Amino acid sequence: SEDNGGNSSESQPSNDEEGSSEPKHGGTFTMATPADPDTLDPHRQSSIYTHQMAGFVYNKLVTYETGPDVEYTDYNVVPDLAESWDISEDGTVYTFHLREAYWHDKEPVNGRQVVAEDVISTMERIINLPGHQAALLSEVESMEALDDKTVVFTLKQPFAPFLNFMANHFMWILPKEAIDGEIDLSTDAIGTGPFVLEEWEDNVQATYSRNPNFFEEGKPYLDELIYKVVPDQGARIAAFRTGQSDAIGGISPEELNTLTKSNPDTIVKEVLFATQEQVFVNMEREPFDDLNVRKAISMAIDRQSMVDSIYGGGEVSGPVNPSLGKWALPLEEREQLQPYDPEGAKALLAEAGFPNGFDTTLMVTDGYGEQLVRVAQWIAEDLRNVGINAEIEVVEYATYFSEKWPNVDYDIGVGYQTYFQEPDEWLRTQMHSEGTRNWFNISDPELDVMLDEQRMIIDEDERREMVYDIQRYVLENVVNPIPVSTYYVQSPQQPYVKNWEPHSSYGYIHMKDVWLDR
Amino acid sequence: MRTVFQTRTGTVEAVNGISFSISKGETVAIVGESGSGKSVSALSILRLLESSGRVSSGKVLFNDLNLTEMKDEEIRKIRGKDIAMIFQDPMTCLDPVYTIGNQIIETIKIHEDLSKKEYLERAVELLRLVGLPDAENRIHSYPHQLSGGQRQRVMIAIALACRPNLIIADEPTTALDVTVQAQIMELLKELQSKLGTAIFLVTHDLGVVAEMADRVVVVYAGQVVEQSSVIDLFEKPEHPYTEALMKSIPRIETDRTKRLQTIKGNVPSLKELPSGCRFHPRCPFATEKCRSEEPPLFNVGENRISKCWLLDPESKVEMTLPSATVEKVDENIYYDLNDQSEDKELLLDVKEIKKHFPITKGVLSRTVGHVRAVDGVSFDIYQGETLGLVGESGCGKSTVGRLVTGLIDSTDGQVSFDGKELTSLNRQAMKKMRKRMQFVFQDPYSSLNPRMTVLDIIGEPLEVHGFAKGADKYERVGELLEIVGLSKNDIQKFPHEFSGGQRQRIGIARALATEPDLLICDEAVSALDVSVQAQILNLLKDLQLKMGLSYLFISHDLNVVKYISDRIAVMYLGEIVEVTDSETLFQEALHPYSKALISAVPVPDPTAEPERIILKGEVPSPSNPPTGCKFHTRCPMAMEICKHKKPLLKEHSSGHTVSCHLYGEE
Amino acid sequence: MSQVHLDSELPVKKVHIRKNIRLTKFKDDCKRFIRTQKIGLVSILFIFLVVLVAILAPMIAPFDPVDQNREAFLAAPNAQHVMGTDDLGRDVFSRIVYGSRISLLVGFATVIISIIIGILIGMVSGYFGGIVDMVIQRIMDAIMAIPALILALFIAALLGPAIQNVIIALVIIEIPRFARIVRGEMMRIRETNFVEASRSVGANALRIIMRHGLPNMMAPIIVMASLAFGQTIIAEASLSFLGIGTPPPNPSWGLMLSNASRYMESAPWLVIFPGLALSLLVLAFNLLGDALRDFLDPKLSS
Amino acid sequence: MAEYIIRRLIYGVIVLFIMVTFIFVVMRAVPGDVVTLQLADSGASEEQIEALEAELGLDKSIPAQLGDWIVGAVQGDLGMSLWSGQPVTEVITERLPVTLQLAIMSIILAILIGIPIGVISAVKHNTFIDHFLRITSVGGLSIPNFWLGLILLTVLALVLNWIPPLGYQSFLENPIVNFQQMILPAICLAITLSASIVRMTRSAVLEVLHSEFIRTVRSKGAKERVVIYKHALRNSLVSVITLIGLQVGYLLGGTVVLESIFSLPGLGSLIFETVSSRDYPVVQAAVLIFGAMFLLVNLIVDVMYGWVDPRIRNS
Ligand SMILES: Nc1ncnc2c1ncn2[C@@H]1O[C@H](COP(=O)(O)OP(=O)(O)OP(=O)(O)O)[C@@H](O)[C@H]1O
Ligand SMILES: Nc1ncnc2c1ncn2[C@@H]1O[C@H](COP(=O)(O)OP(=O)(O)OP(=O)(O)O)[C@@H](O)[C@H]1O
Ligand SMILES: [Mg+2]
Ligand SMILES: [Mg+2]
Repeated sequence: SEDNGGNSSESQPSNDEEGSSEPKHGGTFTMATPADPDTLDPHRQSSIYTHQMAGFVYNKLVTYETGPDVEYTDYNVVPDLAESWDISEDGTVYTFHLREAYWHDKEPVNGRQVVAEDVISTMERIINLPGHQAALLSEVESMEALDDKTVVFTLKQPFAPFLNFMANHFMWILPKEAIDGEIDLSTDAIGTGPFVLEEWEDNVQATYSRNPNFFEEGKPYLDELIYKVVPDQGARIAAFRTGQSDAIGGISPEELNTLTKSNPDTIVKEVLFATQEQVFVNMEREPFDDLNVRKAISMAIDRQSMVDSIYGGGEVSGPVNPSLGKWALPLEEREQLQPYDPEGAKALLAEAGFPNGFDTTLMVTDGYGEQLVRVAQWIAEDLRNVGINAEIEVVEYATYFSEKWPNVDYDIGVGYQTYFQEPDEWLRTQMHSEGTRNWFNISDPELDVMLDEQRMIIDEDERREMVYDIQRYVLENVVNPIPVSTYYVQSPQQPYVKNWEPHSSYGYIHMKDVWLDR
Repeated sequence: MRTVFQTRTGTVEAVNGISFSISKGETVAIVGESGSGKSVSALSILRLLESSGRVSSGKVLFNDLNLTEMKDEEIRKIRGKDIAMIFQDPMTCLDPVYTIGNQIIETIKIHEDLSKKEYLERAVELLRLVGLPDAENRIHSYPHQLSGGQRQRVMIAIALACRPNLIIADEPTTALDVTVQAQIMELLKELQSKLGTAIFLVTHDLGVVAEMADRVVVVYAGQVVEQSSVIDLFEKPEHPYTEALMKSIPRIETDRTKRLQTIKGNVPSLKELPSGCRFHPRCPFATEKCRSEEPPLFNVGENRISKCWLLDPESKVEMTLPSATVEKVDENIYYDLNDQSEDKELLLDVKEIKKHFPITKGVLSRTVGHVRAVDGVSFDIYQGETLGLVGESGCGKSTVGRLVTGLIDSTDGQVSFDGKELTSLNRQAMKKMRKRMQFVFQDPYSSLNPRMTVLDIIGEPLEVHGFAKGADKYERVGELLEIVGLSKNDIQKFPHEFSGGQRQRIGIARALATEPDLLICDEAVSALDVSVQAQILNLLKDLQLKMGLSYLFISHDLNVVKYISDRIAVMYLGEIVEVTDSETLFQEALHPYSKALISAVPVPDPTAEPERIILKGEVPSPSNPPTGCKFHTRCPMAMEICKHKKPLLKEHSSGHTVSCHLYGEE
Repeated sequence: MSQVHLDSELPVKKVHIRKNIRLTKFKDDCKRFIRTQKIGLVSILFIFLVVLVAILAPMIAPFDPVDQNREAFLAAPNAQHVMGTDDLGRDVFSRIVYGSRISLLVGFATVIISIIIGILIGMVSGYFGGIVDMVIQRIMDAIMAIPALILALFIAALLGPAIQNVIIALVIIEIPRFARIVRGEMMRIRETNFVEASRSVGANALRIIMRHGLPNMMAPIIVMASLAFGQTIIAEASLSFLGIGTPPPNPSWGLMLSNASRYMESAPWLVIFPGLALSLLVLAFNLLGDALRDFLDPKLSS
Repeated sequence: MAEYIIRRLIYGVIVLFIMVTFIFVVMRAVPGDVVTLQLADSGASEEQIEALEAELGLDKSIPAQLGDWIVGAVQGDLGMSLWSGQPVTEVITERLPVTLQLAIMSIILAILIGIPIGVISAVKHNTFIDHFLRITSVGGLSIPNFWLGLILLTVLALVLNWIPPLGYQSFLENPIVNFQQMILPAICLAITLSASIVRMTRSAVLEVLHSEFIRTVRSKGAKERVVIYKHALRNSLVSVITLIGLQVGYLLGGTVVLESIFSLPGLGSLIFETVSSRDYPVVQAAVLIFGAMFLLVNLIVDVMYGWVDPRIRNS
């Protein structure tokens, strides 16, 4: 590994003027991460750590555009392993044309070319493994390899989210040898991506080298990529400060403050977090079956102050997360539909028959880190101000995620939702009466109809209008789960890191463009 | 010389003005009861006191060098080389983690520079000198692999390592059995005559003094009260304390029918010393003057001093000591000699009881052998009678006592009490039976629960057996206290507020609470000072007279057993070798072991030249006893038959049974 | 017999006398403790102070410990907030004051429950010995063989963050330690002469355990309890620090430290004050334990 | 002695068995399990859930699972991680050296600090130095080691701008980096342990200094140094060693927190990570290893008794 530890002078380079905008090849990029994956198998694990690593090694058929001119929240589907694709008139047949790409030069694949069969096997695997990823392909009726370079998907019915789903981070394409069991997918990864996994030391670090046969000419720029596991936030920051790490994940505003004092050249990237906190209420329990009560809760929360003081900035969220860009309601509308109005909340509570409020518990898990727990405390305080006395119940993550939440065994809860990348997921999985993540007892026939309809509309603008309408309906008539906020993640980078243009989807797909100017 | 200790509660003056001198080749003994400052004096000489203690004034002159003013480095050079020490307890005085050879050599190394081989040779030679068999091999043993007597020999070897001019021996034989004590005394005497070493002997045993010493220093409460040559002292003690001390010790020739003379009260604590003469509160001759003024040391003859106003040549006080009594009141009580008359009822009958403790070993705690602690013991006790049980340490005396009361279950044999077989009784009946037999324990300190008041301690048997509760209990405990000579006012005190003798009285009161028929006294007086021991012995005799109690009196002290017992059973290695009445035993013991035992007892008479049978070796281990007669390995009269045939306990003459082939028919 | 002049009032009077005796003995002990154990005395006073603070927390703390002052996030110590505020604008001083309740609660509850259970188990094990002892001991060994914090981590992480779960975890840890002491003491006491004496007058197991066993093993138990108190407080803090102990928004000191670790540089008061409070309280219990050990050691006291 | 060790080993196995059973049962008794955790949001069918259960071997009864696990464990197979499918033995062998090294380093450090200070304290007992050392050592016992770790880390980073190099490297790979990474947590752990060693050494040496055989040694004219180091210390070692054996439990427990603060991939952090993901086999194995380490240390302690004290050696 590279020896750059302890050299503090390096963090303050004297000339930081962009000498050349022409990308330079070479160098080792070291990133500190709080944890690493339990398993590298990208289809069995939804953890962000698994998918970040998968993103270096694997490709999907299609992916999202990244680059200096692309917003973090722009969901523009672009070619990846598929060079191009055709959609039939009726919107039920998708034909993907594969590009000439080669697998990494490792046993047992040994750098052979990618063929349609790899794609088919991977898709079958995704469908057959239990787990959330299978649902992404639930509308697929059949798959077929026309030749080595052409794959055809036939859908049961027109399905608007399909292409977006194909760009989803679960859709990493594996070599068929892996599916046949010749590769231990939990500890090894052989793909077509920009980097080749050299070594993964569990909980220590993962080392990647440049893939010389990557299908994009000249990329990637980095020779080596090192992912170091540093669980402690303070240690990560210290590592950054001393130049042992080129990038670390998001840090709090206070931390950023002290960091930029000692390392003034630090570049700070601010992006929208890909999910949101939401308050969810159990609609089968009194008094939460009352719309007024739910509205009162929503109005009691001072979203903007909360996200500003706890996360150092962010915005009021909506039923579809703002990181989905055009699919989310515009900010003004989100704010307008979800005002901070404690007096109004009190009035609504009185109307619902609770002029003096009531006692309840607010469930939260510490499994997502302590910021969410702080959010819970903030919200509890807000609720207290309108008379709702919510005692915080901190639940252990496994219990939370496998017992309490799915079984809807709580009064109110606050949590993050999985990083969905499709409005359909945000809306349908959560709010349809048969949604797989409807762990709130929502059952609204009118909403169900709208949700089913929206996914059939192929025209994007038309569909967006419908998605907006649904969101408005939800904010007016369902108010569950109650969106709170989406925050800005501020992550520092060393000044010599160039072309770091991340995207809000999983997988660090921008790493192929990153280069070091030093 | 004065020695003071800095303690938490203030300064304690343990030794106050002790002076004496020792000449070459001489043995000077310092005697006194426990806590009188003997050990402190001895340690002060070499400045070996703990850091809290220091010699505050006075001089210790050794060959005209003042040891008290020497630098640490200088006195270190004298220690071990010119003056060596032997301590009381050979069990704890050797470092357990080094071989004995190492420890002997260490001494030599400190003072002499020799080669490795020479060191070793010297050590072996020393071990031979002190009579440790198989010295070449034994030199590599660790202390725990040796018996008590052997360890004491090693201690002596260490002391002799550099041929010192003076050996300070602090109770060198107290922790040993009588037969071993006799061996060690012989050894010391022999070495002294060979090497011409002077010995400063610390002891509380007047018998040992008489045997060993040339001159004697008697101390009381940190002060010398009398100093004299040994012959003179025993002939005519000048100080009342010395006199009383001598009279309170039961001797073999003491008349069993008379009370022992006692000294009233207890040895005072150093923290609350009496004014004037420190002995005055206990002295029968105390006058006003004794109370207020401390007597000086009066010269009363050649090399003889005494610290008593009675001896003041200026005062006209008649200084004859009434040789009769110190405590006059009960002088005319006589005890009946318990004849074994037919009309006595048989109370306790023990037949062939055995107790084998399993020795477990190995992974599965397999039993690999047994400690034959008691190996077929039979005896009986009649109503109102005292049976003494003597024997050396570990021979199984206590185990017999426990077996009899059912505190532990026997391996085999029968115990009948008042005609009833104990093992056949159910729990209820057993409980009833138990209250008729009570135990008095050796150690008055540990046998009383420190967190209970006297009321609760003595009241416990009353409660357990439903005799009395509440107010009745209170009343009854008060009575019991008075019976044993304590005050009713003590009822709410805790044990630590009493002296040793008083505690033993509490123990006796507890035993008497259930109005028992039989008291088992296991070393009931062994831990007490002689003056107090006499009080307790008298108490026991008084109680017997008053209440018709029977005693099983267990002790290793033959003098005491002789005094108190009607009959005596001698035990050796878990077996009884001889039983007879006490007079007979001391006059015409039959068994060679009994003879040796009796002869080994030091006689407090310097003029006597006892014919001593010194036994070889030490008591074998009860887990691996010799075949045949267990005593044959040490018996001076062992015959071939003794090695393989076990003699039976047979009646030799009326009331005199013995188990020895010498008296067998064959 | 002389009990003629026994009047009926005597039992009452006597009980009274006896109480007095114990009371005077206790008073004497206290005096002796004060005289000989200055450090112990200071420790007791400090612990007493903390207990007082815990009881009077609402009167001492200037703010509600969970009250968020949204105008003063991470405020440095100032006149209003003498120890500053934390990342939710809560007053650190008030939280430390209330936090003493949690430390003491966890400490007391754990120590008392484990003493009671430990005594029961230890007594049975020590008095009866044999196979019962063998089985109990192996189970205790098994619990003790798992390093304490690992076991606590395991249990607390499984049960989820809650004060009662912390107590359960810590009790499981402490039981074998007390049981072992009690067993050892019981086996020692069982062999003492005074127990033999008591057995020889016919006392049964219960009586021996209650009258002889318990009172005579109080000294080591008290010493151990005092030291265990300190250990327990640290363990609670460690668990909370790892996020599996006392749940927010409770102002546990360990939890405060855990949240504060990210503000080590920007807001050091968040780390220093709770850490200090924790260390001082533990120090007081440890010093008290030491002092008690000295005080109760028969070798050292006359 | 040999027999004694064999007996201890057998006890050890029994103890480990009880331990495993305890962990096994407790873990499965509390809410939350791997299968629901993995499939909670997927809308997976009953069959899929059952299939996964069967695949992971969780469909059998708990005693049967325990039996299987023990049979496997005896043959050195500790099962597979329920999440990664990696053999548990591999996971453990990756993590164990870190914790082991940390523990050994801190024990050595603690001994090096603790024993000399303890002896000084005993020899100078009741002097100012003694009081000072005693109070300091109680202080050392009272500071939570995670707090110490935090403060050390921050102070070094702020004052010297130095932090332990990132990315754990084993001693064999790079001893210098490894040392830099391990020394701070080892110090934090050692401080608590050395504090108790100081106390124990002090009281043991004091007690031995009052024993009779020390008087014998003094009466031989031995130098004070010989009295203290050759005799008093050697005789005190049994209690000090015993203490170390017992304290190893605390030490190993402390590794969890310090591993997390110092980003060390040890066994402690492994348990922490895997308990909440309900990765039963890994947790079981990790706790088992901790228990085994503790028992092993105490076995070593027992063997050392024999070395220190011949009375034990020969019995
Ligand atoms: N280290 C000490 N600190 C305080 N007092 C002490 C110390 N050592 C001895 N003493 C006291 O000094 C007095 C004399 O003790 P010493 O050991 O000389 O008695 P002794 O005559 O040898 O008694 P024994 O026959 O029991 O051995 C005793 O009262 C004892 O309590
Ligand atoms: N509980 C026991 N387990 C094993 N061996 C025992 C037990 N009690 C006593 N012994 C052994 O039995 C033998 C006799 O012991 P006992 O105490 O009866 O001797 P004793 O004659 O009273 O000795 P002492 O004069 O020293 O009191 C000794 O060797 C002792 O070691
Ligand atoms: Mg003495
Ligand atoms: Mg005995």
